[in-house]
Amino acid sequence: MIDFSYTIWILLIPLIVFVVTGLTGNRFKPIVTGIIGTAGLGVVFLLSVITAYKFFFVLDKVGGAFQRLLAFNHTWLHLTDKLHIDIGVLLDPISVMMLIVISTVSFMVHIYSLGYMKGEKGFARFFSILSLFSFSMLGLVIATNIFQMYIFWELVGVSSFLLIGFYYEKDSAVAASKKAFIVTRFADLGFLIGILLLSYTTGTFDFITLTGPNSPAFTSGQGIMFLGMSTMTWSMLFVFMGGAGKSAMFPLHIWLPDAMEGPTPVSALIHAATMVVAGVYLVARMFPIFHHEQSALEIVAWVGGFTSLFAAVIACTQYDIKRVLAYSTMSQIGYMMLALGVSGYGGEDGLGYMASMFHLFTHAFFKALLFLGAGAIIHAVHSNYMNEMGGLRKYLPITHATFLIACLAISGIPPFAGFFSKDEILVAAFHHNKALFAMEYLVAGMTAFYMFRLYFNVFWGQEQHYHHTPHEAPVTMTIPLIILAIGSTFAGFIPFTKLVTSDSLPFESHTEWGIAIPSILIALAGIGIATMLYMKKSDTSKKIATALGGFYTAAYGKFYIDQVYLFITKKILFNYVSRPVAWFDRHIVDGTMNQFAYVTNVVSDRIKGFQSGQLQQYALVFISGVIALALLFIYLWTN
Amino acid sequence: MSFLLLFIVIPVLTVIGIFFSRTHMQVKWTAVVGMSCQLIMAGLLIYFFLAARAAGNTAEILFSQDMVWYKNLNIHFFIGVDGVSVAMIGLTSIVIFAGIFASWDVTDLPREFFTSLILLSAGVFGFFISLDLFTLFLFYEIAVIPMYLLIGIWGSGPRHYSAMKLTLMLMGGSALIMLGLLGLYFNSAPNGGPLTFNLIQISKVAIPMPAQRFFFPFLFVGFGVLGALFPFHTWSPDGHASAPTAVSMLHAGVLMKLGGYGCYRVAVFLLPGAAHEMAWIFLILTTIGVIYGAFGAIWQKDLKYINAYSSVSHCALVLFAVLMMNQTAMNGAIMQMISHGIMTALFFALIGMIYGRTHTRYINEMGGLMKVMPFLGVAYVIGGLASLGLPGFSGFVAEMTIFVGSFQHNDVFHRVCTIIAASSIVVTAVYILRVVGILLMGKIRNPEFNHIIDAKWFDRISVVTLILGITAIGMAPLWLSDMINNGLVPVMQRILLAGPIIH
Amino acid sequence: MLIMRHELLLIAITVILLLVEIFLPADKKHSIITPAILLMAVVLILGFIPGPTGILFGGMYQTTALIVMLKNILNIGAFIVMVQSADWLRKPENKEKISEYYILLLSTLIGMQYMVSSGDFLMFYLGLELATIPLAALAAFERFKEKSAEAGVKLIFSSALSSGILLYGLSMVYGTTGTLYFAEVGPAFTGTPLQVLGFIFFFAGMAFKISLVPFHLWTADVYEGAPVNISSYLSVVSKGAAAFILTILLYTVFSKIALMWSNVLYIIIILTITLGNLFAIRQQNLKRFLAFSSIAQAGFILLGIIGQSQYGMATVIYFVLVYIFSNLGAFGVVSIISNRTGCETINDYDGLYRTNPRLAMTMMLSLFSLAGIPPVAGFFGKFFLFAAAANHGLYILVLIAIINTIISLYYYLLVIKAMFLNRSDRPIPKFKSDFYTSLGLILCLTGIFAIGIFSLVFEVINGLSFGLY
Amino acid sequence: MFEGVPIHWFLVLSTLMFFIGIYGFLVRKNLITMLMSIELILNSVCINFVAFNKILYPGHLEGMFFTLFIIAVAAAEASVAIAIIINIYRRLVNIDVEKMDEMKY
Repeated sequence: MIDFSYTIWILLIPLIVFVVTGLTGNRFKPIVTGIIGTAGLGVVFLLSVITAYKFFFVLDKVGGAFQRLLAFNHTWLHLTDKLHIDIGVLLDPISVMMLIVISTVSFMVHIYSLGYMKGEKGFARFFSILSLFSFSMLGLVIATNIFQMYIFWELVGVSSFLLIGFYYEKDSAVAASKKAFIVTRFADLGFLIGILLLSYTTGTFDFITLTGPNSPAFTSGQGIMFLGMSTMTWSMLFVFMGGAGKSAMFPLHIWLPDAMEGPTPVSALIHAATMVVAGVYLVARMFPIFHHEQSALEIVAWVGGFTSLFAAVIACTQYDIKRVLAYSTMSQIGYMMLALGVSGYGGEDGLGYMASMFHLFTHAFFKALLFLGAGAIIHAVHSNYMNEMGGLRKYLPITHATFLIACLAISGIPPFAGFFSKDEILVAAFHHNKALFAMEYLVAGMTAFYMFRLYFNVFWGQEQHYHHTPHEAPVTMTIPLIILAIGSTFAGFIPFTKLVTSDSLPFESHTEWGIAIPSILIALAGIGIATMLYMKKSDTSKKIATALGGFYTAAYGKFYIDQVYLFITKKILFNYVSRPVAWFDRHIVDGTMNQFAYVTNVVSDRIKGFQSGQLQQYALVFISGVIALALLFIYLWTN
Repeated sequence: MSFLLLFIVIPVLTVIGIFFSRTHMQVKWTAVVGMSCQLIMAGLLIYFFLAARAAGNTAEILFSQDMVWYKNLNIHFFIGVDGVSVAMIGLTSIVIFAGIFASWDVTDLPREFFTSLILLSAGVFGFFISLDLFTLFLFYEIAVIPMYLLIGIWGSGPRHYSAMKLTLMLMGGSALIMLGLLGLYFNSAPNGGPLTFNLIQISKVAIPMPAQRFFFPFLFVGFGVLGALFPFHTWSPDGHASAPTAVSMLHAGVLMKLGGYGCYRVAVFLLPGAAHEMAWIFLILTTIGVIYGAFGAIWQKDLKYINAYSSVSHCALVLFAVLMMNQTAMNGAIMQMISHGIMTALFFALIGMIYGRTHTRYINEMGGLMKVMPFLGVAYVIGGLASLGLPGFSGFVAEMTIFVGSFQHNDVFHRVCTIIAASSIVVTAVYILRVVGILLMGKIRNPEFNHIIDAKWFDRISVVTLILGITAIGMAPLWLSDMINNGLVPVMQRILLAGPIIH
Repeated sequence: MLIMRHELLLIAITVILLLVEIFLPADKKHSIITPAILLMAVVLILGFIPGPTGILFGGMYQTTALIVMLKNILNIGAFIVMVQSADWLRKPENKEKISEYYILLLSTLIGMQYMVSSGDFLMFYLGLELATIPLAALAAFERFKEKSAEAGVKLIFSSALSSGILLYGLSMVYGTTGTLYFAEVGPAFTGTPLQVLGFIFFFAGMAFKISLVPFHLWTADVYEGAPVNISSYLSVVSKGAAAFILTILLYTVFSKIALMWSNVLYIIIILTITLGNLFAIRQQNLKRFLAFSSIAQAGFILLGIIGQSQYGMATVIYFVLVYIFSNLGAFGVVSIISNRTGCETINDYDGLYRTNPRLAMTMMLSLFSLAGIPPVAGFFGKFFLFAAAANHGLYILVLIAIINTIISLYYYLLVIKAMFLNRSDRPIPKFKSDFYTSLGLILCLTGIFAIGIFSLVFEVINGLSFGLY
Repeated sequence: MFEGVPIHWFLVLSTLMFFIGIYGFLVRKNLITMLMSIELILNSVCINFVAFNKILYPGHLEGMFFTLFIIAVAAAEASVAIAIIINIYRRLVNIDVEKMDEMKY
């Protein structure tokens, strides 16, 4: 038995770094903070790797399955006699896998930022918040119970908020950060309600109990029906709502594209590799229950599938390279969700689950790579718009090469990482639901198309005139690119079926060429179209766009989801709820209170004539008072 | 002699000291010394209390002392603390300490200002330690009255109007309370024996149901007025907007808690039967209050109004939780009181400091302040995050406890109320971020703001104290919640005896 | 002989003052002030010495420990008034009337004491008149002020009318019971219609003295017109005496029809408190203001009476005691300011605190005490009164009364607002108050604080009082 | 004299006087006449007392004494009242009660 209790330091180190750098931020030179942060993450990276090694290869299995063990657990707050919130470290295949992903990407991004953010004011702030994010994200994945997950879920959200709003003097950035936080917050409300329902029905927050073989979730909360679904289904749906919010699933996706206002490394880390997959991770974490509530799982599948298609369509029309990448992220996460949605539980049936985790893993590499590459490009040409670029391949060789690898990887061209994971997903989908399967084929093609549209527009085409000749990024930025490129090339060969499976029992994987080859062909086709349209500058694309007409504009306008939201929030909530409430409070509620005072004064003014100063009138009142008393007594007398 | 008496004696001594001190500086420093003593005392109290509990002292009330005052009415001067009141005392001492520093630059009649401020705090301390309903009420009014002078003399805006309105509404509340207390007193011995104001003794007897039904509304509404129970909250926006910084801090931070504490300690604790019957009415009101305050805050332009409305929302949550009448929710209520107390005090302190620098409280006249006053800016963001219930700050702990607690009711009505109330966390996020966005971020609109100086040392002391308070509770809530739980035990026993079992 | 020591002492000093008045040369008149006050102080102190109690003149005159205490309370009030009026008497236009003032004042006091300790309606009537008629003279004391004369007229005429009606009532009582001795009227007073009619007339007369609505209309005008110290004397001492004797009579002589008079009181309380407050809200002249507030206070006093228990009577006496100190505190401030500056309206008091902090503070505390705000004694007084009424189960009445305290608080706060919150371009100038004024105010303040904090006072009172049952 | 005169006659008489007095007090504008009407009231009271004493309770003399005292007190009252009236007359050269409304409301 190996002692894993040191893993708590994976959590503590970033926290300490954050606190230290946060408090002393402007005392030292900015670079010092950067170094501290990066070093801290380096240590975390090492620890995670060691942990992963020990966990997968040293730690002996129980009945062939990887154990899930509480490396550390400490009660944080007692709620009811049954419920209590713990803070701890839960190690099982997916959490360890996530540790690797997060620490790697985060480490890379730290190094990259040392170069990218150089000279920015707020450099120190950037790094301290970055380590806050790493802390929260790590805490999220190693959560031992759903409430700890919720806690760090919120923290992730706020650090994302702070990073998106990093350039806080840019109004667009501020707006974007607000949007991101509020939308996810709204989703989190669902998550919270889900937790409340779940914890009330099952009487526990603990993952091991909840997702164990004989979880109370399977037995309790089944009977009660509301809108034709059991309590447990509802709670799962609410939980999924939270996941959908973080993972930018339709219709809660609107914040992700705007989130690109943040510095590019942030987009790479948070909005491509780690935070946005938290939703997927959540579903995977709760998978046994989801699997038990098939109707919920069905919804997960369809939402994922639709989002992937939806995002892909939009991605084809955007010009801001970061937005293209953002939409592609959405679409890829859609893949993962779908994979979970179509998965079964245990052994071969768990293929989708495995595939989803696999894709999450590989996607982290190539998407981070893409973003960092985009960062390098932007760094070089100081523009986000691909139609202001072109022919950059001779200026930025390394970026070009790595970017190309990434594009191939995401398009699912063997032998790059994306191919394997995506193939598994397609297989899973094929076995489960043909419609979704077809949809995903289409999406695969579109993915290839828009990625290469981007690629050609940036690196080929004819040169634009840049106000200064673009130059390759500094070494601090290229090294991460290279490392990630290596990752996204070879990550595909990791035998995931042996490591991360739904019931942590390894099973044999086999590429179903019957499904793989067509997908490759489709991808190639997509690439081909892109090549034809964009390799040389030609106006064919314009023609097609005009041919598509309304659909194109709709897609270009992101199908006007933002406008809908804007209408609901600004118009309905602000004007038709909040304003009336404010008015009501001032005029009705407050008015009534003031009325009391007013009436009192008026009355006291009305009756002043009573005191006329006339002695005889006083006497009259006196006498009548006596008479009135007499009458009163007679009245009392008679009854 | 129980050392709890010091909590009243120290303020009085401080006031005397202020009376005899000559210069403004002396006045301030006397106040600082006195209130630091209070803070230390509170720390010691918490320590001794936990120590005593750890030593296995399971008495319901610790450090109690009982002196007969009015023999023939059986009025006693009976003081003592349980877990809850210890927590509240801690809160009070923190806030008043920060308040002294936050009002460092009062120039007009500083002697009178600090005197009234400290008298107010004395009243609050007395309220929290007294277990005899008569003295409880006495201290309650002592705590309320100085507000009039504090707002009226040192306030801003329509201060006379606000001061009058606030005082009259709160006194109206206390009038209802007085009637309720008399009712309790004359029903305190249903089966013979001497009548009593003694809270603990009354909590041992079963008050006849008709009396409960009659007096519960008086007590609950009476305290609810101070606890900003919808629709009796309207003194709060005006009052807070007009009050000087420290007063807003103390008022929203501590005084409004008197209401919540009273509802919990007197209304629900002593009249549980009626509470069970009538809870639903007030639950509806508080649920409205929670969401209503939040929405009201969205539209405001004045920083203090925004915060006042958010206070309405948060305090409504306190009463909401109290009415849920189960251990977890009540625990949450107390925590929410403490958390909101410190948090809102922080807010008002910051608003005061910002106002002192920009001379406006209208958010759309400001912008980009983060650039020129990073310390205050960051503090404001922290406050905001705490207020929208971010983990790691006290707000989260409190709200989660409340929601989990109130979700233990397995019926649609409570569920719906809970979910509506919970949805306030989103609305809160909306208005907090709106303010933060407009106020701190973006470009500086008014060029004069470019040469604003950041917080001075006394500002920093008060802000840091409060932030420490929030984070300390937010990071390690266990000791606090256990302490409160321990104080809640007798309350829960009585409630469970009285009505349908809620687990 | 010692049984009626209070009256005898007072008569003694009255006579002394008369003689001095005769032999004192005209230019030395003002030097009488100090000895007069000293004498009164002596009387006051002697009054507290426990002495025999009992019955004189075959029951026409009686004292009990309770009545002795009541007399002492009245002495306290009169003493404070005398101290406070020193400053006013020094004014040149009053120079040659100083001793008259004292003699009149003391004779009214004697009247009240006889009234309080009367055992017979004849004695009671004599005391009443002795207490009333000189007051009219006092009200008209400032001969050169038209208002003062008007006040005198209003007081003497309405009091004459009321005493006429009271007597008519008494005649009926006599006619139906055949006796005037309390001890014998009580059993015979079974509540036949004629008796009740008599009682009503009698009650109206008493209600006039303690100015209950609707028999209160003279109050405001007389208070406004009369010299401030007389107004304060009227508002506390004579009202107090009347309240005492009314309580005693209701609890002893008229105890058989308690049910009926409690019903009447119920309505009169509501009327008195509400109307008193409503009128007080819109007053500008402070004397008028205090007049109406004192009407409302009278209503509160009745709350104790309606309690109908020993505790109820105790609260009445206790509250009157508290009320003496509070109201005299307020009136003291008003009187000194009106003497020094002639300012009597609330607006004149703007920014008073910044020029005369001590006076403003005293005023505020007195007003708080009147409004029933802790920690000053008024709070305890009010609370106990409400408790007394609640004890009788009259929660609705108590609620109405409590709501009225909020209104009263509102107008008291108006004065405090003027003194503390408002700024004035020409505030009342800073002036130094002489020994007697400060002495008077200090006495009031100590009273206001001490009576509340030290429960002993109330316990003594409660020990001596008696109830219906 | 008055032998056999039933008590009602006295009572009726006194009542009449009483209300006449009150009426006079309410309507006459001259202070002196108002004072006289008060005297009427008091006298009606006196009649009551005497009549009650003489007819109902001939045993002792309380009523009589009371009457005597009332007369004396009424005299004192009247004297003070008249003194004040004179003062009023000095101030505003008439004694019309309606003129005395300087203080009101």
